[in-house]
Amino acid sequence: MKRIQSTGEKATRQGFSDALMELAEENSDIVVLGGDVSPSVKVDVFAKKYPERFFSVGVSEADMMGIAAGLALVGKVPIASAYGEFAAGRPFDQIRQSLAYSELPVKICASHCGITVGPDGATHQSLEDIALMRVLPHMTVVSPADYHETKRAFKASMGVTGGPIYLRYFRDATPMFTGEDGPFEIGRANRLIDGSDATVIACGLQVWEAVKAAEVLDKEGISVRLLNMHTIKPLDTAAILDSAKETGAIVTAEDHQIHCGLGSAVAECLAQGHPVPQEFVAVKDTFGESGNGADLMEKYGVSRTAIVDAVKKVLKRKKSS
Amino acid sequence: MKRIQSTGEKATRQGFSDALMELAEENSDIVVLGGDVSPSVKVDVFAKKYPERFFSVGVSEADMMGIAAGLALVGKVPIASAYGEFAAGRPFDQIRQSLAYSELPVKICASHCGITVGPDGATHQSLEDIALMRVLPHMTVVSPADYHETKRAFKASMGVTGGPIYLRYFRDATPMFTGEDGPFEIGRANRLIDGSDATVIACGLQVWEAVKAAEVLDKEGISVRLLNMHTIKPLDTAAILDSAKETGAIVTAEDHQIHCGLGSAVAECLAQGHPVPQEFVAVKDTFGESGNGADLMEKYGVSRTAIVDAVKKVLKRKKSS
Amino acid sequence: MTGTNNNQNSIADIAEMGQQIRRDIIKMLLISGSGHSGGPLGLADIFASLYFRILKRDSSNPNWPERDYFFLSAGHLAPVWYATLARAGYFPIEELSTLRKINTRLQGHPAPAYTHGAPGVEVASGSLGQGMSIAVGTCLGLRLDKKPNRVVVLHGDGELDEGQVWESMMTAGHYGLDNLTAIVDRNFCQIDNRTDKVMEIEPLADKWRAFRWNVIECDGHNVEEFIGAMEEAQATRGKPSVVIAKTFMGRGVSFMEDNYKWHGVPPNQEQAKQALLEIPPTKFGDFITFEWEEEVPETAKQS
Amino acid sequence: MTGTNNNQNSIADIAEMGQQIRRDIIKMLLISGSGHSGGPLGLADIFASLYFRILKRDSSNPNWPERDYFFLSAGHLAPVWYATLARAGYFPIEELSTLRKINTRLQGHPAPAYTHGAPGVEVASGSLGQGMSIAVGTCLGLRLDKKPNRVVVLHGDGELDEGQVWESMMTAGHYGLDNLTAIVDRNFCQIDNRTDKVMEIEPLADKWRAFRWNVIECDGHNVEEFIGAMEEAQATRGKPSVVIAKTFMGRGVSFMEDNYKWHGVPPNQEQAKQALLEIPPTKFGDFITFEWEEEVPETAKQS
Ligand SMILES: Cc1ncc(C[n+]2csc(CCOP(=O)(O)OP(=O)(O)O)c2C)c(N)n1
Ligand SMILES: Cc1ncc(C[n+]2csc(CCOP(=O)(O)OP(=O)(O)O)c2C)c(N)n1
Ligand SMILES: [Mg+2]
Ligand SMILES: [Mg+2]
Repeated sequence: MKRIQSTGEKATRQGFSDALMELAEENSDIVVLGGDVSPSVKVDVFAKKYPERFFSVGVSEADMMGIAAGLALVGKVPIASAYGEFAAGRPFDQIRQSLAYSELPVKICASHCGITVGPDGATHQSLEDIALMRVLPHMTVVSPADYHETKRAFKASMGVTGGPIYLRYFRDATPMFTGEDGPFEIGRANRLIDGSDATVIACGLQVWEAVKAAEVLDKEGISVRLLNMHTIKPLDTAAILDSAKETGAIVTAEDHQIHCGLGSAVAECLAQGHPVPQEFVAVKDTFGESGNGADLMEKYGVSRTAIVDAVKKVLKRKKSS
Repeated sequence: MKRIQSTGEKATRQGFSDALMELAEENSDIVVLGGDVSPSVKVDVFAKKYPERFFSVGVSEADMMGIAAGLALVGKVPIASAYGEFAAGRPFDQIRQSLAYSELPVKICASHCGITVGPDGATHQSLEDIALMRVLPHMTVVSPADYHETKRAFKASMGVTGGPIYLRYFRDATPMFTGEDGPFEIGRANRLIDGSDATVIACGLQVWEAVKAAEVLDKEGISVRLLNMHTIKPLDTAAILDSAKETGAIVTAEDHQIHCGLGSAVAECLAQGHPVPQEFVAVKDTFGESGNGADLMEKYGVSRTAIVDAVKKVLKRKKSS
Repeated sequence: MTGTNNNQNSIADIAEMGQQIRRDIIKMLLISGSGHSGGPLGLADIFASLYFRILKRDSSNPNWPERDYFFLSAGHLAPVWYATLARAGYFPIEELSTLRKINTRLQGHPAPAYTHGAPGVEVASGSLGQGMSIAVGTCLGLRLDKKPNRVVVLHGDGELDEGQVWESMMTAGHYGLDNLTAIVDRNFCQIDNRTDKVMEIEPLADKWRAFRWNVIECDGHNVEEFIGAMEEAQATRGKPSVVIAKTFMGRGVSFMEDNYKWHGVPPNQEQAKQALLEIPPTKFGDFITFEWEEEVPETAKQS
Repeated sequence: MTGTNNNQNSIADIAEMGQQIRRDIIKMLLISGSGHSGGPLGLADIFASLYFRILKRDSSNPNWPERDYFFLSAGHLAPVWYATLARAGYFPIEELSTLRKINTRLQGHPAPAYTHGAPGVEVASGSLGQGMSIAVGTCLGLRLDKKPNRVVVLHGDGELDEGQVWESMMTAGHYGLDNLTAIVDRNFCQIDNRTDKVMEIEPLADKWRAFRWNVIECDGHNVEEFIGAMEEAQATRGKPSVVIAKTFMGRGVSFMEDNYKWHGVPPNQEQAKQALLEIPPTKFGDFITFEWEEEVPETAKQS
């Protein structure tokens, strides 16, 4: 099995920030909206360097999305930055009408997603945002796997002009393994590991968990394919269906509720194209709680051990079906 | 095939209103929150009869959900009434924190859902609300099929005490066919028609469309089972898996986006339990537009003809798989 | 009266255009069989004033870079906007009869022109309370580019119940956006009842002032007064201005006037007939003549 | 000083309790390694006053039907609330060391007691701006039942940027809810900067007044003045009252005081040591003594 190495740890939110600063230099239309969480979501560097292109809107995410719409109307490239829960859930109706239905190309850059936001607890653990964003027409939803991929995803978001894009990333420093120049195309999954017994389709931080799970499984003689499904919408249905046909069993892994997320998108695709057994690694329809990220990943079943178990389970089902 | 008859037409929102007035008589803890759409959502009769138990909160749905939470805290049974889009999408974060996470038994009564709201156009056509509500832990989601079932659903909602419930219904008068004393249990699908070739699983207004589709198919020698899946959360997975095993093919039908709705819930269930071919009758990831309800149902592919087509398609897939 | 040379239009012509727009609204709504009568009728004078005097525009080129931006935050008021846009030359007046029908550009609530909506519409509205945020974003963008375009956003008074409006008012005040003018349609009516019964918003001027706005109050049916208020608003420096325009819902139709029950319903044929009798024809001419209409005076037949 | 006979507590005792709560906050945050220092330290005097004088409560029976309702709308301020609840007897003070740790009842942002949260917490908060709506609902329910319980809700000043707060302020004013008292923690700080830099909310008192509230301003570190303000608020009839309490973020710790950068970070050990030197021990005693702490005076060892 191909070994995938980590070259160190950095936060995905830092990847967003670094890519932003790179692009901001060339593209003076880039403007950033800050919702009073600038240091956390790492737009404070932009605010410092480009004060006239940074708009503080206070703690008011609904207003932020509308302001972003207005800026897009006059040709700016607005970056709406917030925590996941307050970027997607709080201003949902505003995103729907003023951005998605109005087809305005705003970049919603959501940090602090998922259960790994940890000690802040359930109110801050955005576990429903993939659902909220992928149900919207004209929306693009991307959840990159590490620092480098977040950089690439942010850069690629500039090419999305027919509507808003939702970029989902995380607070903590996590392993970097997709490489500085890895491939990235919105809507196209990356096959990280080849394998034949089952396919793991993962997004966000679960991709690394899946890498680790694949190593454990490999030792036990189980060969899994791994797809980094960084784009949840538009979904790479071809990659999913090929994997379903070729491996006959699917496990999806995401730091999100079990309903309506990546697993759900994959299930929709399989049901319409090539139904095979699928197991879901996801938070099981419950709110989170305070704790450190690693402990919560274990407790809420979104970790490499959960992926290992799910693969074994789906293989049993594959055999008996 | 068992023929299902309509006994006339009445609006589901009227069913909500009539049930409300019946219960309000006995239960003086019932209070209603009005968001300045009282005549449309038919709580104006309540406001007139029980002015002291009716609270006008103006056009402010976020505030409405919090006020409902507060009323629930002091033992009231709050009915939060609004249009679907403004009942689910506008106050999503408030429903999440103040109701779902706080486990408060508020009844969110959402009228004017789906594409049949018609001439008002896309901004008022709530096609994402099932997604938004079913992704929330502690939430119950019910979408009744006709006037009588909406009455029963509202009455049954009184028994939901561990968290909020979202009742989804519609504006227009539609056929009544579930009967005045039909069976109703939250979380338990009703099998309306027996059949062997495929199963149609429908909710809301699509149940009647499915009834009509089944008649057409019956004439062509195709025998479909019909499940009225009035409860989308908690999902009757046993009924779905039994049908998958017994008929081998599934069509889901809903007046909602194709993603994250009933079809998606069924796909999640099948993927984990018994994968079979499934076709989705739903709005295909696009916003609606103005027009009359019937025309829009045709144009957006959520009608009996779409169901007939989907059944034929899924049967082809069943055979070839 | 189409085109861009707005300042040439006389007050009398603008007032007459307001009257024509009222007739158009009645006819559109009768044809569509659904939609809002009350608010739109109350706003006819204001819309005539905006499009035939205040706003810098080019109806043959709705995206003219030097245009002023207009946002209708309370999207349900669309009929008055559509009638005005048609009268101002954005699209053929005959198209008014497609309101709310399938495949129309005149969506029940406005959709932007670059999607499936009407020429002249910049962004969607219908879900209340979102328009000022968009206006604020537009103002910030224009200011960043040092552009002189002005931005006008119109709100219903009931709409002010929405918290997002207060968020964006605060933002506009914080940034001192003097390229922004808000208009409040102060008709004291919303769906359920009069505004003080549904949700008291008074003292309204105090509220805006406390949010760092310049407040101008005026009669929204007096074209001259309204235009004066707008000019004063746009001349004010250092802070955004709001024109609180007192109007009557259903203006011009005796049985609709000042009656909140006419918020969201169209007239039936009998009512339309009566309404059209009460709003005399104008020199601009109707976009359609129904069979049942009585002979109209010769002068009003041509536009 | 636990129990319900609040009015017996002397001003001096309450002030000393405020000081103890500050020590508790420092220790909790040092142990948890994450959480908010600034706001909580600034609110210690207010929380001591609320729980040891103002609120009618029974810590042995948090659901006592005659209790006053307290809502912390700005959930990130939880540390000061938890310390106060522990000191008031709602749960053992030792539990304070579980803040933000897995399986704790002391969630990073408050969860209600009947779910997985702390005794004394009625509803969840953490997503800003939602508390007053809940307070308004509670008031309406109590009023319907003709119950005399009072409702108090506390907001951060940055939190007032959220539109929902203005929605519920309007509702409270509309219904003249005189069983409601709001407290604004006016520390002029939020995450990104001082409030006037992030989003100017002045003239704040004018805003509340224009929303039909009775406004009382006071020094949030002067226990006597704050208690007087609360009493005045609760005696006011016909409209809700707000107590705008001027505080300093990070109060009591020289290097934190009035510095917005301390909004959301915990002290490290060095900083905690320094902070505990600047906030002398009290007669109530600490909930934990770290090895590295210097010998504390005998009087402060017992609670
Ligand atoms: C967010 C949202 N909530 C509710 C509605 C339904 N609605 C449409 S118009 C209206 C009343 C608005 O009152 P006002 O702004 O005064 O308009 P007027 O009745 O004067 O035309 C309401 C509640 C909506 N369109 N959007
Ligand atoms: C809806 C929402 N948006 C953003 C946040 C992130 N946040 C937490 S505290 C805070 C600043 C609040 O300022 P203030 O109320 O003045 O509290 P202080 O800094 O004085 O403690 C922000 C933006 C949040 N918790 N909820
Ligand atoms: Mg009005
Ligand atoms: Mg503050």
